[in-house]
Amino acid sequence: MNVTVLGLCGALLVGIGVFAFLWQRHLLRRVLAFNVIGSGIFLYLGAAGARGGAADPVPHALIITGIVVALSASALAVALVLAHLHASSATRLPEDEP
Amino acid sequence: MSGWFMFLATVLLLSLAGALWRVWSGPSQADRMMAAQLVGTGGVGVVLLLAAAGDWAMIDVAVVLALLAAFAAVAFVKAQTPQGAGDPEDDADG
Amino acid sequence: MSLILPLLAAVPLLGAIAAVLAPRAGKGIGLGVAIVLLAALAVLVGGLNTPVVLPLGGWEPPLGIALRVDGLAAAFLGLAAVVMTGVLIAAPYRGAGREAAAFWPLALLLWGALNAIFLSRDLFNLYVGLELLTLAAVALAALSGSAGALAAAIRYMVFALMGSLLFLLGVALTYAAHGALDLAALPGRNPQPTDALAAGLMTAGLLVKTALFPFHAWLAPAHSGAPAPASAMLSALVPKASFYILLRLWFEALPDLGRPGFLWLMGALGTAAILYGGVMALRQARLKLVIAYSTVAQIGYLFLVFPLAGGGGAAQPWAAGAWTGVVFHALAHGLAKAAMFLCAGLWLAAAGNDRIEALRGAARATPMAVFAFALAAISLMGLPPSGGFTAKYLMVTSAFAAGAPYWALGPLLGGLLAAAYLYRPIAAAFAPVEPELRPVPRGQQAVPLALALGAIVLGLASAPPFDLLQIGRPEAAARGVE
Amino acid sequence: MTLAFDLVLCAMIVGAAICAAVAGTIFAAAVFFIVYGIFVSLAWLRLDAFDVALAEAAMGAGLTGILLLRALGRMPASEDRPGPALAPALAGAGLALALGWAFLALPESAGLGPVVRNAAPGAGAENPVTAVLLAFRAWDTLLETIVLLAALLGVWALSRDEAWGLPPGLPQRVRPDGVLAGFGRILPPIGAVVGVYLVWAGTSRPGGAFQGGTVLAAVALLVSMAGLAQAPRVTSGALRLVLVAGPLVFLGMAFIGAVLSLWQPGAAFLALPEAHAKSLILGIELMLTLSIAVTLAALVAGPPEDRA
Repeated sequence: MNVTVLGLCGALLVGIGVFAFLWQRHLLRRVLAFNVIGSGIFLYLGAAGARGGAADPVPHALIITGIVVALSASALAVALVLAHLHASSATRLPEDEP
Repeated sequence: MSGWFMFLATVLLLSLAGALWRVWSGPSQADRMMAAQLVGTGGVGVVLLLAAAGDWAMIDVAVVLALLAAFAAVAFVKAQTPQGAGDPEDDADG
Repeated sequence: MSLILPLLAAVPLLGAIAAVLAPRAGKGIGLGVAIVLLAALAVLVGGLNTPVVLPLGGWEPPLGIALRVDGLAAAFLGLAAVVMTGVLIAAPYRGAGREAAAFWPLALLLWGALNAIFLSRDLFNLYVGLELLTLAAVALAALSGSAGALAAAIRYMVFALMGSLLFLLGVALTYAAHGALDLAALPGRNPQPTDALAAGLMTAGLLVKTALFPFHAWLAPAHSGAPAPASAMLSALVPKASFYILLRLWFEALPDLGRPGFLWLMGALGTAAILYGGVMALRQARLKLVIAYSTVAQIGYLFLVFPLAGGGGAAQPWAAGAWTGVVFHALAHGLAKAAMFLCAGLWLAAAGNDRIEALRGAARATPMAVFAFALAAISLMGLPPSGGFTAKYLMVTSAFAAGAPYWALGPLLGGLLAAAYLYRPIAAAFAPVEPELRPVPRGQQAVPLALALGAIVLGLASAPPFDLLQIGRPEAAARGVE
Repeated sequence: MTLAFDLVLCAMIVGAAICAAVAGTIFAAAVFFIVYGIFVSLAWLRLDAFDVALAEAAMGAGLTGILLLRALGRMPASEDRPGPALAPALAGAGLALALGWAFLALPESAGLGPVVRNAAPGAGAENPVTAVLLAFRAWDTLLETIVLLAALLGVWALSRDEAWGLPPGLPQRVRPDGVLAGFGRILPPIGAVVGVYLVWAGTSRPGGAFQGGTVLAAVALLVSMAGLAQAPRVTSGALRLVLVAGPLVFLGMAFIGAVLSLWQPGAAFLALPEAHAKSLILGIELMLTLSIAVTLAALVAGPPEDRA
C-alpha cells in the first residue's frame, strides 16, 4: 500500500513535469521541468522495485546512474542557455519569443 | 516506540507546509531561500526520526542534507552579487 | 573475438581520453583510433559466421550486460568506422585552441557512443549510450559558438532530452513488468497489459531522437549550423543510432506487439517525411539547409520497414527483402550524406558562404568535390548502380509483392524530389562561368570522393554486405512483425 | 502510521513539484525545486533505498539546486510568460493517468533482488548496489563517467575564444576578513571528511563514488566561491589528468581482463579477479571519486570566462 502511494506519486510527478516542460518557455524552467520528470521516473521505478517486500538493488543502481546522467545533461543545458543569453539576449527559443 | 517516532516525523513533516507557504509568498528572494533552509533543517529532523524508527544507517543522509543546505546558502548569497562573482559584504559597503 | 568486441567498444573512449590529455595531438590520436577500429572490424567481419555474444565481466544477463555482434551490428559498426575515418581525416582543427580542444575528444566520444549502442543488448545501457551520444552531438552542434548555432543546439537538446525521458520511462516500465533489460530475454517474456505502453513510450522517444516527421523541427537548424565535419557525423550517423534501436526493439525484442495500425502509422509518417523533407529541401537557398532537409526526407524511407517487413501473420517472402533494403538505405545514406556535408564544408571555406549561387563554376575550381557530390546525389536519388538504388529497388519490389503499392509512392516521388533539389547545386556547379571559389587542395577533395564512391560501391558490389546482413538476421525480419 | 507519513510526504512532494512548475518567478521555481529534492530524498528512505537517497540529496537537491541558483544570478530578471496551457495539461494528465494505471496493472514483483544478493559477495562488495554498479553493470557505470566527461567538454566548448585557457567560471572576488571567507574556511574540512567517508563506507554501507564525489565537488565549489583558492586553467595538464583518471583506470582494468582472457579462463573484459575484487573495487572507487568530484565542480562552475 505504502509503496503504491509512492509509485502513483512518481506517475503524477512525470505528468507535472511533462506539463511544465511543454508549457513553460523560459529555458531554465524547462531544464527544471526535465529534472522533475526524471525524478518522477526514478521514483516510479524505485517503487515498482520495492513491491516484493525486500527492495531490489538493480533499480537503485540504475537510478543512481540516471541521476548522474540527468545532472550532466542539466549542466550542459544550463551552460548552453547562458551562452545563448550572451549571444542573443534571449532566454527562450527564437520561435517562442513573444 | 517506532510508531511514536513515525507520528513525530509525520507531524514535523506537516509543519514544513508552513515553510512551503513562505517559499510561495516570499516576498523577497531571501525570504524564499530562508524558508528552503528551514525545510532542509526540518528534513534533517525527519531523517533522524525515521532513522530512530527504522535503520540508523539513514543518518548519513541527514549529514549530507545538512551539509548541502549550507552550500546552497553560499551559492544563493553569491548569486546576489553582480554576475555571481563578488562578495555581498563588499557590495554593501560600496 | 573476446578481444575484438572490447576493442570496438572501448578504443574510441580511450582515444577521447588521450585527446583530452593531449589536445594538440587530437588528429593523430583520432587517426590511430580509426586504424585500430578498421583493423578490428576487418578481422571481425572476416570471421563472422554466427552472432557473437560477450557477457561483460563474465556476468550473464539478466544480472549483467552482454555485447553482441550480428550482421546488422557489424554493418552499422562498419558504417560508423568508414564515415568517422573520413570525417577525422577531413576535419581541419589544429592546435590547442577552444575548437580543436573540444572537437577531437567529442568526435571520438560520439564514435564511442555509437559503437556502444550498436553492440549493446541491454535497454538501460542503450539509454546511457544514447545520452552520451546526445551530449556529444549537442556540443558539436554548438561548436561554432554563433548565435544561430547556439539556438539550434538548445532546440536540439530540448527535443533530445524529451526523447531520452520517454525512452527511459518505457525502459523503467519494462523492467518493472519483467525484471529484465536484455533484448534477448523479451521475446520469451510473460506478456503483460503494460507492454504496449512501455513499447509505445520507448518508440515515441526514439522517434523524437530519429527526427521522424513531425518531430523533425530540430534537425535542419542543428545539422546546418554545425561545422561541416560535425554536420557529417550528426546527419550520417546520429539519427541512425536511435533508428537502429527501433529495429532491434520491434524486430527482435517485441515483434508480437506490432499491430497493423501502428505499422501503418509508421509507414504513413515515413512517407510524409519523404515528401515534406523533399519539398522543404527544394525551397532552401543555402546548400547546407538543402542537405539537412534531405536528411529529414531520407529518414522517412527508413520507416517504410514497418509496413513492408511487418504485418500479416503468415510467412512473407518479401519481408526479408524490405528489411534488407532499409538497412542498405541507412548505409548508403550515411556514406552519401557524409560526403555531401564534407563537400559543403569545402565550398563554404572556399566561397565564404554556402548559398547555392556561390557554387557557380565550382566544377572548374573543385572538380573532384563536384564529382563526389554528384555521385552522392546519384545514390540519394536512387539511380543505378548505387547503394541507394539497391535499397529502393528492394523496398519498391516488396511494396508491390505485398500488394500494397502505395508504399512505393514515397520512394518513387522521393527520388524525383531528390533529383529536383539536388539538380540546383549541381547545375550551379557546372555553370559555364569563371568560378569565384578559391581553389581547394586535391587531398581535401579526396575524402568526400572516397565516401561517395563507397555509396556507389555498395550498389555495384551488393552481394558481400547482403550476405553479412543475413548473419543472425532476426526471425521477424523474414516472418513479419506480429 | 507509516501510511499517514507516506501520504503526507507524497502531498508535500507533489505540492512542491506543482509550485516549481507554476511559480510566478523563476527564482521561486528554483527554490521550490531544491525543497522538492529534499522531500524526494525522504521518499527514497521510505523505499529503503539509502544509496539513492544520498545521491538525490547530494545531486538532485544539492548540486542541481546550486547550478540553477548560480545560473539565475547571471540572468536578467526577465518576464516569464508561458505558452498556451491546454495541450501541455492534457499531455501531462494523460501520461500521469496511463502510468498510474500501469503501476496498478503491473504483475507481482519481477525484480532481480535475490539473484543480486546471492552473487554480490563474490563480486567483492557487500553493498548490493555497489556490486551492481561496479561489477554486474560496470559497463553502465563506465559509460556514465564518460557522460560526465562529455558534458564537461561540451560546457568548456561554450567559452568565448578570448576566454579559452582561463580557469573555469568567473574569477571570484571575496573580502578576505568577511563572513564568506570565514565560512569557506570552516565548512570544507567537514565536507571533505563526509565525502571521503561516503566513498570508504560505500562497499559495505550506503554510499559510494558518486555520492562522495558530489559532496567533494560541493566542497571544491565552496572553496572557489569563497575565494580561498583559484581553480586551475582548463588547459592545465594536471587538471585534465585528474578529470580522466577515474575512467582511465576503470578502462585500463577492464582491458587487462580482456587481454588475460586470451589464455586464462574466467578472465574477461570488465571482470575483476575474484581474489582481489574488494580492494580493486575500492581502488577504482577512489579514482572515480576524484574524477567525479573535479568534473562535477567544473561542470557547475561553467565555461572559462573573462570579466565580461
